[in-house]
Amino acid sequence: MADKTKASGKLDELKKGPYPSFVKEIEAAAETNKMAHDLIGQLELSYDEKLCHWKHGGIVGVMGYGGGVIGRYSDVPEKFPNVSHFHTLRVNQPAAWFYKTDALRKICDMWEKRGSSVLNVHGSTGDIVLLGTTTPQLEPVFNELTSLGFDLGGSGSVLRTPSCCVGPARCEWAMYDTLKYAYEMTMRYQDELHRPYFPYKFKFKFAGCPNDCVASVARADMSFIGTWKDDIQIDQDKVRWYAEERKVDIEDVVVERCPTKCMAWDGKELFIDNRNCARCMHCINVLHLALKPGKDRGCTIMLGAKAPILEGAQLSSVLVPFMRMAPPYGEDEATAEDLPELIDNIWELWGEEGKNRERVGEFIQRIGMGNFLDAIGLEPQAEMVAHPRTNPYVFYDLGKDEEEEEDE
Amino acid sequence: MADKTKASGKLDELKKGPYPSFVKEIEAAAETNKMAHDLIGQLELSYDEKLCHWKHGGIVGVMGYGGGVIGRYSDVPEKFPNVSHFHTLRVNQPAAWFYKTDALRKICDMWEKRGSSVLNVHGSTGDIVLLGTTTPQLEPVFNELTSLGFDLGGSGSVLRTPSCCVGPARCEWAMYDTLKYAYEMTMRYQDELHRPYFPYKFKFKFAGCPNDCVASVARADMSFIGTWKDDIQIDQDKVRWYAEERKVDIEDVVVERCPTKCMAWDGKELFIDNRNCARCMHCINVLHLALKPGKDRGCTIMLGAKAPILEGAQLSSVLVPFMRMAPPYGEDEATAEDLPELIDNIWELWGEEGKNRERVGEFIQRIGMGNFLDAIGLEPQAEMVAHPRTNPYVFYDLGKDEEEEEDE
Amino acid sequence: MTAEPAERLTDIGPPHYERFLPPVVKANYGKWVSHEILQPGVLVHTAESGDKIYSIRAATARLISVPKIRQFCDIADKYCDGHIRWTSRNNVEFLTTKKENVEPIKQAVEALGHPVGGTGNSITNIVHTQGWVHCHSAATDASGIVKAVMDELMDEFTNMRLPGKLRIALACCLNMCGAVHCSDIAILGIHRRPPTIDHDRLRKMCEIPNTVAACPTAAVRPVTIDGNPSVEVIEEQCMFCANCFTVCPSMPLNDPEYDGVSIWVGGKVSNARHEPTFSKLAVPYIPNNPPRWPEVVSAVKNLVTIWTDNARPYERMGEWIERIGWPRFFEMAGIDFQKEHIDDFKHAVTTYKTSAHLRF
Amino acid sequence: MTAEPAERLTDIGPPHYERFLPPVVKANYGKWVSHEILQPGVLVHTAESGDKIYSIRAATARLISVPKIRQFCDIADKYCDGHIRWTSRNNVEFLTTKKENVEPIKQAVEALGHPVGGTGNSITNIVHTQGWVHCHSAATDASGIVKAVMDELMDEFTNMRLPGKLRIALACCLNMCGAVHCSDIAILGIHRRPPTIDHDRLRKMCEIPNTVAACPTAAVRPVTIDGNPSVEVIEEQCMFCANCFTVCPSMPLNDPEYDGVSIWVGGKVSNARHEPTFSKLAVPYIPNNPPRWPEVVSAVKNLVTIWTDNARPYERMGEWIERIGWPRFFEMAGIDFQKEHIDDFKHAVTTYKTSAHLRF
Amino acid sequence: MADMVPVEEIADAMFKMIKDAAGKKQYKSMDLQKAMKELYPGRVDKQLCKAAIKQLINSGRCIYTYFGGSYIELPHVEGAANPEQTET
Ligand code: SRM
Ligand code: SRM
Ligand code: SRM
Ligand code: SRM
Ligand code: SF4
Ligand code: SF4
Ligand code: SF4
Ligand code: SF4
Ligand code: SF4
Ligand code: SF4
Ligand code: SF4
Ligand code: SF4
Repeated sequence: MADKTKASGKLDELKKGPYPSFVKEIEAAAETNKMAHDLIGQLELSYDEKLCHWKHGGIVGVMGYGGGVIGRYSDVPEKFPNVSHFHTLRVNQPAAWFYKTDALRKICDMWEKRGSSVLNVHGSTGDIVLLGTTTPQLEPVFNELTSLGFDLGGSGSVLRTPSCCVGPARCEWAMYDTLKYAYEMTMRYQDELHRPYFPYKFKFKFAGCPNDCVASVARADMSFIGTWKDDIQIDQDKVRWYAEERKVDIEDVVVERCPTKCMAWDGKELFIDNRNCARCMHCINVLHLALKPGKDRGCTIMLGAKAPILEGAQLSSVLVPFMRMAPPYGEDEATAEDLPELIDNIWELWGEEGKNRERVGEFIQRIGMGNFLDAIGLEPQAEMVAHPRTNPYVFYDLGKDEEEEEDE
Repeated sequence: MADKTKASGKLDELKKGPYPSFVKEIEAAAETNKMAHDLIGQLELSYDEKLCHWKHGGIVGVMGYGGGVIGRYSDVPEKFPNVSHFHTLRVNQPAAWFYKTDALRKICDMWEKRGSSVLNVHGSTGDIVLLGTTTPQLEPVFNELTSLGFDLGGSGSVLRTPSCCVGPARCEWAMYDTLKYAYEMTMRYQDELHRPYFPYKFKFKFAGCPNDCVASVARADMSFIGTWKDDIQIDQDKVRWYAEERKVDIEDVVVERCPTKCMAWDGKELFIDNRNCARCMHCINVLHLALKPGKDRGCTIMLGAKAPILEGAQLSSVLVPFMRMAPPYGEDEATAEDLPELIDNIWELWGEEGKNRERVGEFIQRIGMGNFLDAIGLEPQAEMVAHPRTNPYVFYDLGKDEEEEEDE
Repeated sequence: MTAEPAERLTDIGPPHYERFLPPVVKANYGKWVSHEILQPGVLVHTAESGDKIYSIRAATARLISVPKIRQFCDIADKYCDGHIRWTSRNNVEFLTTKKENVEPIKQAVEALGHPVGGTGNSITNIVHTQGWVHCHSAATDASGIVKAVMDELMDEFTNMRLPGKLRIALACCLNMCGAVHCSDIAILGIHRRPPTIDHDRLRKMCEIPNTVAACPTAAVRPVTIDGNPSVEVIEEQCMFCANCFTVCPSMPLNDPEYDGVSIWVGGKVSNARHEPTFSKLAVPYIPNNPPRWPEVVSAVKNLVTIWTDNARPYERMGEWIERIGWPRFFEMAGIDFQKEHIDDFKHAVTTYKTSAHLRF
Repeated sequence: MTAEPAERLTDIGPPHYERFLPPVVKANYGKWVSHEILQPGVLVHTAESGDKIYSIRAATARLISVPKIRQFCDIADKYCDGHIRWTSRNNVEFLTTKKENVEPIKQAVEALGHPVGGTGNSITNIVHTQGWVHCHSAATDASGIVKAVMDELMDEFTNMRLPGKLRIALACCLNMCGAVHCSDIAILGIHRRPPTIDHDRLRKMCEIPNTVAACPTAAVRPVTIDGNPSVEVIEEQCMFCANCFTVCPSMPLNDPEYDGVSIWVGGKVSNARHEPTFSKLAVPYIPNNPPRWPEVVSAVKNLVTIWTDNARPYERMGEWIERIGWPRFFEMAGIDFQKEHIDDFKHAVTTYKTSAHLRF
Repeated sequence: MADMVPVEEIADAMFKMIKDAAGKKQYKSMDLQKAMKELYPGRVDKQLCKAAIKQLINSGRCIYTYFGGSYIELPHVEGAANPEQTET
């Protein structure tokens, strides 16, 4: 057990059991990599002492970028000199996390040489997280990455690496092209992604349907959730097949679970009152061979999700109830062509008036949703609220009243 | 129209129509009463100008009491000298608003002589509101009232006049004696009712069952809502009778409306999963000849309701999930015997630490429900919350941890 | 004042209720087993003993005159052995054990101009407050609007053909004495101008720290005016709640042009089915238009109508709206959804729509 | 640094996804019509054209070594024409158009120690964060707990016999990088000691106004220490969120004795049935007990078990709890309801129980 | 728009601000932009400010730092950094 490339003591325990062992991973890396080797050592110390041994590092980065690197230093460098510096790089993943092995192998070769040989696939935001290297290696790593066609993702007060669900690439429910939007938005806002200009971080996530397989409503300042406007497509034969062949208790597991109770099943036909369907996906999920979303598709844009710091966690809330994401675009509807302007208006306002470290959701809370909408030039819509206000503390806008009267 | 005992102009309009007319009431009073006469005049002015003509008067009262009188002065006394002073007295109603005519007639005689001959039966809190008299009349009115066996109710930073639903006096659903409690609590706390000692007002309301016919959950700092613990009593024959004779669609209007969906109806028997019954009363309300609440009865005590000023409106929230209100009292349950101590503890704490004009509900918000419970010596219970906290901002109490460890 | 401390009675409390209970109530106290509504406004309760009590319920304007009470007493004396009660919503009830008295009572009360009704699934009396009749704070009148609205809705008082109960309440200012905040339909008087400050009177009448503390949005700030302490109001921060005025009478907000009425919907109090809940803003502002506030009346009428036409049995206003969703409600009510509808007070974030559950 | 500004590539963004899409995906992009789960971990998607793609999903520890990725690449090269993807929850997926490749892939991946599963109504991978492996802020390790918990729950990864999906997530501190706040079960590292302040380093490293502003409860106040500006912490006001530490590295909260783990339940993200909702506090505190955190494992296992045994089909953890009510949940879980469970942050009042809807 | 301030001048003005505040106050991009708008009313815009910042950073005169949020500072030795490693 004196061999430091192998875990021992407490960590050794975590090599047992059926689930893949991260300890074994670090060990495997440690066979050829000194940083991984010392990582085991420091981690063992943490396990023994129940204490984390990393120090915050806020200054390192690659030239010209304000994000993409997280600085990290050991607080016991004398014991584990090879992880004295242990910065990570966040590498912008390809949309929906599809890879070819050749690209992956090249990243591996580079990282074996210049880093710890250990990585996260993927980080919570979606990046490939290259776990641990030294300050002098940052620039070379970056240069090799770009030569492989990869770039860094976000960290700090920037646009963070957008991510998306597998969507049209392998899912029948994608209501718009999540990969395209993730990619195009990433490309459009390269400057915002790499150079901090915001009060704080800002995240985009693209989910193809209300199942929200990228958890956008919980994690993205701006969540794009696919939805549809017209009627659910029903194949009644297939519904009966579910009932008869698959023994699905349609009444119990479908009709009864519908949040708006807008369905009925008489043992033969499934009836949906589509005007009252909340587009929750449940019936489609369960009877997926029989039901399909409508054909008039687009997405709901929601704003403001974040973790608890500072003002408490928020979920995103409805900003644009329905936006058409692909041509042909109608006349009087929000379409993806409005998107750049919408985003600019939001960033402009929040950029100007947001406090340091204030996420856009907190900013809206502070200035009020109504004022926010005014300022970015969107009309209030009942879809934006769970319910109208219950308190009478209304800042009546008298100017507006008078204007309206004049209008009449 | 020159006759000032009759309304004219705008007010005259409000004598028309099927609903009882307050204008006619004031007119009727004005036939023998000068104050009522000038009240019409001033009210007409208000109707013409869309402006209220009363001034706040905070100082008048009867000797020794800090509440029960609302001072009011006209801001146009030159025009309407008889309402130059127009103070109201709040007279504590008998529990559940039962009267004998002799008592009412005596109050009328007194008020015709010493006041405006106009009153509210009743005020929103529950008092008989004697609408308008002069400062010199206050003490004589009070003396006549007490000689008739009546006393003033509350106003200002006192215990406000308790009120209760008709309860056991005429309702089959009263789970405890609302009249008795309203009366006894009023008597027990006469001092608190008449002499301001609190940071702000405090209201008790007693509702015999979850139908809450005195709106206690919305209006009382401390709401007592009758409930039961055991099973709903079912007369299956009567249920069938409802279905067959009264053509009640039991599935739709009962089973389907049950908030916990804990009922089933097979066309013959109504089944209730009583462990999941939320005691909402709906099924009992609809099938009242067939269903009755259980026999093991008591009440839920809820705390904190109030109107919006200052921190926003609150509904009362659960403080004691179940309190037995009548003997025989069990051992390990909250019983009405604990009530005085509970109330004392709350008043003591809020009295000591409440800010000026801070209702108890706001006080709890400020110091935190957990701390509040600690301070009044109640154990936290899951029934007190709609759900546990979602934010991780927990003030862990380490002292307690250690104590507990010692206990073990 | 004629104070005679020695003999002066204080703290005697209200009369004991037993003094006033009808004998049949005393005999069957807590022993009632069932009730039926015989016709709108007429209830019969039956006790274990088989005893029955009939209650005839009639509307009152709540503001009532001594002569009228005497007339009520005459009826009660004639038919009810002098027993009479009022309900928690200011209806009067005549109580009798004799079924044959029901019709005569009904006729007598109605002859006085007080319709019998308000039971079951109907619109009962409007809980309301003082308004211009007595309060200094009123942004609108109470009795006048109530009269106008009830005149329009009278058929729903004397019938029981609604989906469920419908409770209307009115408060003439944000203090909400009518506890309107949990009503199916709430009519609320509102100011829309910041207070005007009379610095001279303020100096004499008001305590500065209390006045400053009274403002929920911290719009009131202490200042020195002509060398004297006073307050100022940051107008952009004022949302016209008048709480400063409650504490300091020298800061009135009343304004004939800008005061008016807002309408709120979907609150309830009972635990039946859905949990108690607050009313939500429907119509942000309607100007005061005495004597009959026709715009208010028609707005209320409209709400009653769309609910009546669309709700399922026993669905209260708010339960119905929850089922169909607020966007559909605004559409059906023909109300423009505006900035004012969006909460911006303390817990605003908890009212945002945080799901993609949308109907198109 | 070897900066060569002229040739240096920047702002190139990620590779275009089309570079990496399998041909069958390109051909049928946006034209998929259905899917089936053939067995746990194996999906087949069918396109309008009739084309099919098989996906074999396997667990990874997320923390992965270069050698392991190469091994995955070997499998992908052998069976998938070099195509491989990862899911939003860090499972790896091998994609093939050949049904006959499914079993060999499965065997090859499992031979590497990566169980195939995580589809349908199962427990899929635990989303988690850095912990002691890389973060300075960690109140607990991430990978270690995840390993211990998943070892215990492995049968629910490789089977699909649960009532619905169950998503577990872990974050090692209140920053909640794992976005655990909307998980069926969330494991959250927590500090329980106020920061200790190194005034010397603070002076050099931290900006006072930002540090003061960072505290949600205003517990951090500016002070002067030995003539130098610094900060102090009002300990009673500190709830250990470590946000001050994020902004100012000289205020660490890590404490081997008091740090530990809390467990949260009932959150969800999808719009299916119930709206997305936050997780709620279940177990306020469990001490760190590496390497296997047995108390955490058994607490999670217990939650999974009571849910599995009692929920109806498709009922997520939170949907089930909503149905039975929180008091019953605490009872069934054998968790003491404590002061810590009651919210006392900004919107606490909206979490109180404001009805008499109680079950006994 | 002929009299817009040259990027170099903006960069210099920003640099001075940052230098003067070093150790006392950390500036974000937006702080700098707002200050420039005040300093040169009507003669700078967002794009110019961004360009100036880019110049400051690319020239190595300033660096981006991260402490919960991102700032622009003078290059300095990191407080937490361990002694430089020998190998590269
Ligand atoms: C690496 C990663 C965790 C992981 O293991 O996957 C991560 C790691 C850190 N996060 Fe995070 N966050 C990561 C995704 C998230 C997410 C999830 C997401 O993006 O979907 C969240 C929740 C969503 C959100 O944005 O609110 C998240 C919310 C935070 C927060 C709290 C932000 C808030 O507004 O509440 C902080 C603290 C802060 O920003 O000051 C934070 C801060 C941090 C820092 C930089 C620590 C710090 O205090 O400065 C961590 C560096 C750890 C390290 O040593 O590498 N991280 N962080 C994730 C990024 C990888 C990637 O790029 O793919
Ligand atoms: C007379 C009455 C209205 C009525 O017409 O029925 C009334 C009238 C006044 N109320 Fe009230 N309140 C009356 C029941 C209520 C209720 C309902 C209840 O008690 O069930 C409430 C809502 C429940 C509550 O307590 O929150 C109520 C909430 C208020 C408030 C707001 C308190 C809050 O915490 O939000 C104020 C303002 C204040 O206290 O500063 C207030 C203040 C007032 C004042 C004293 C005006 C003032 O600013 O000082 C009013 C005197 C009017 C007058 O000229 O007579 N009144 N007030 C009611 C008392 C009659 C009675 O004793 O029976
Ligand atoms: C007389 C009165 C109590 C009193 O002490 O004065 C009373 C009496 C009865 N109520 Fe009530 N309620 C009375 C105010 C209330 C209130 C309070 C209020 O409106 O301010 C409520 C809460 C309203 C709310 O939720 O906003 C109330 C909610 C109920 C309910 C639940 C209705 C629902 O579905 O939500 C019932 C059950 C029912 O009617 O089936 C009920 C049932 C009853 C019964 C049937 C109880 C009984 O067996 O005697 C009584 C006759 C009801 C009727 O009018 O048809 N009572 N009832 C009150 C009459 C007010 C009036 O003049 O109209
Ligand atoms: C591959 C992946 C998307 C991706 O881009 O990577 C994905 C893929 C699918 N999801 Fe998902 N979901 C994926 C993450 C999610 C997430 C996000 C998360 O967990 O962080 C969610 C939201 C979870 C939540 O609510 O907390 C999610 C909620 C769903 C649901 C709704 C389930 C529910 O009842 O609440 C469905 C519908 C269903 O399964 O019937 C669904 C259905 C599906 C389908 C069946 C869609 C399809 O037709 O292809 C895919 C196979 C599901 C399966 O595993 O059985 N997917 N899915 C993600 C796989 C994660 C994993 O490795 O386990
Ligand atoms: S979010 Fe919808 S479209 Fe995207 S992968 Fe999930 S189910 Fe498919
Ligand atoms: S998608 Fe959801 S809301 Fe719509 S019908 Fe299906 S289950 Fe009901
Ligand atoms: S609250 Fe209950 S007990 Fe009291 S009158 Fe109403 S229905 Fe009867
Ligand atoms: S009282 Fe309410 S919760 Fe209980 S069974 Fe009846 S309807 Fe259901
Ligand atoms: S609601 Fe306002 S105006 Fe009306 S009585 Fe109460 S305090 Fe006076
Ligand atoms: S009216 Fe209300 S918001 Fe306006 S200044 Fe007065 S207290 Fe403040
Ligand atoms: S959750 Fe906290 S400790 Fe874990 S990676 Fe994120 S910031 Fe670091
Ligand atoms: S840990 Fe959080 S609550 Fe405590 S002082 Fe720091 S920022 Fe404030």
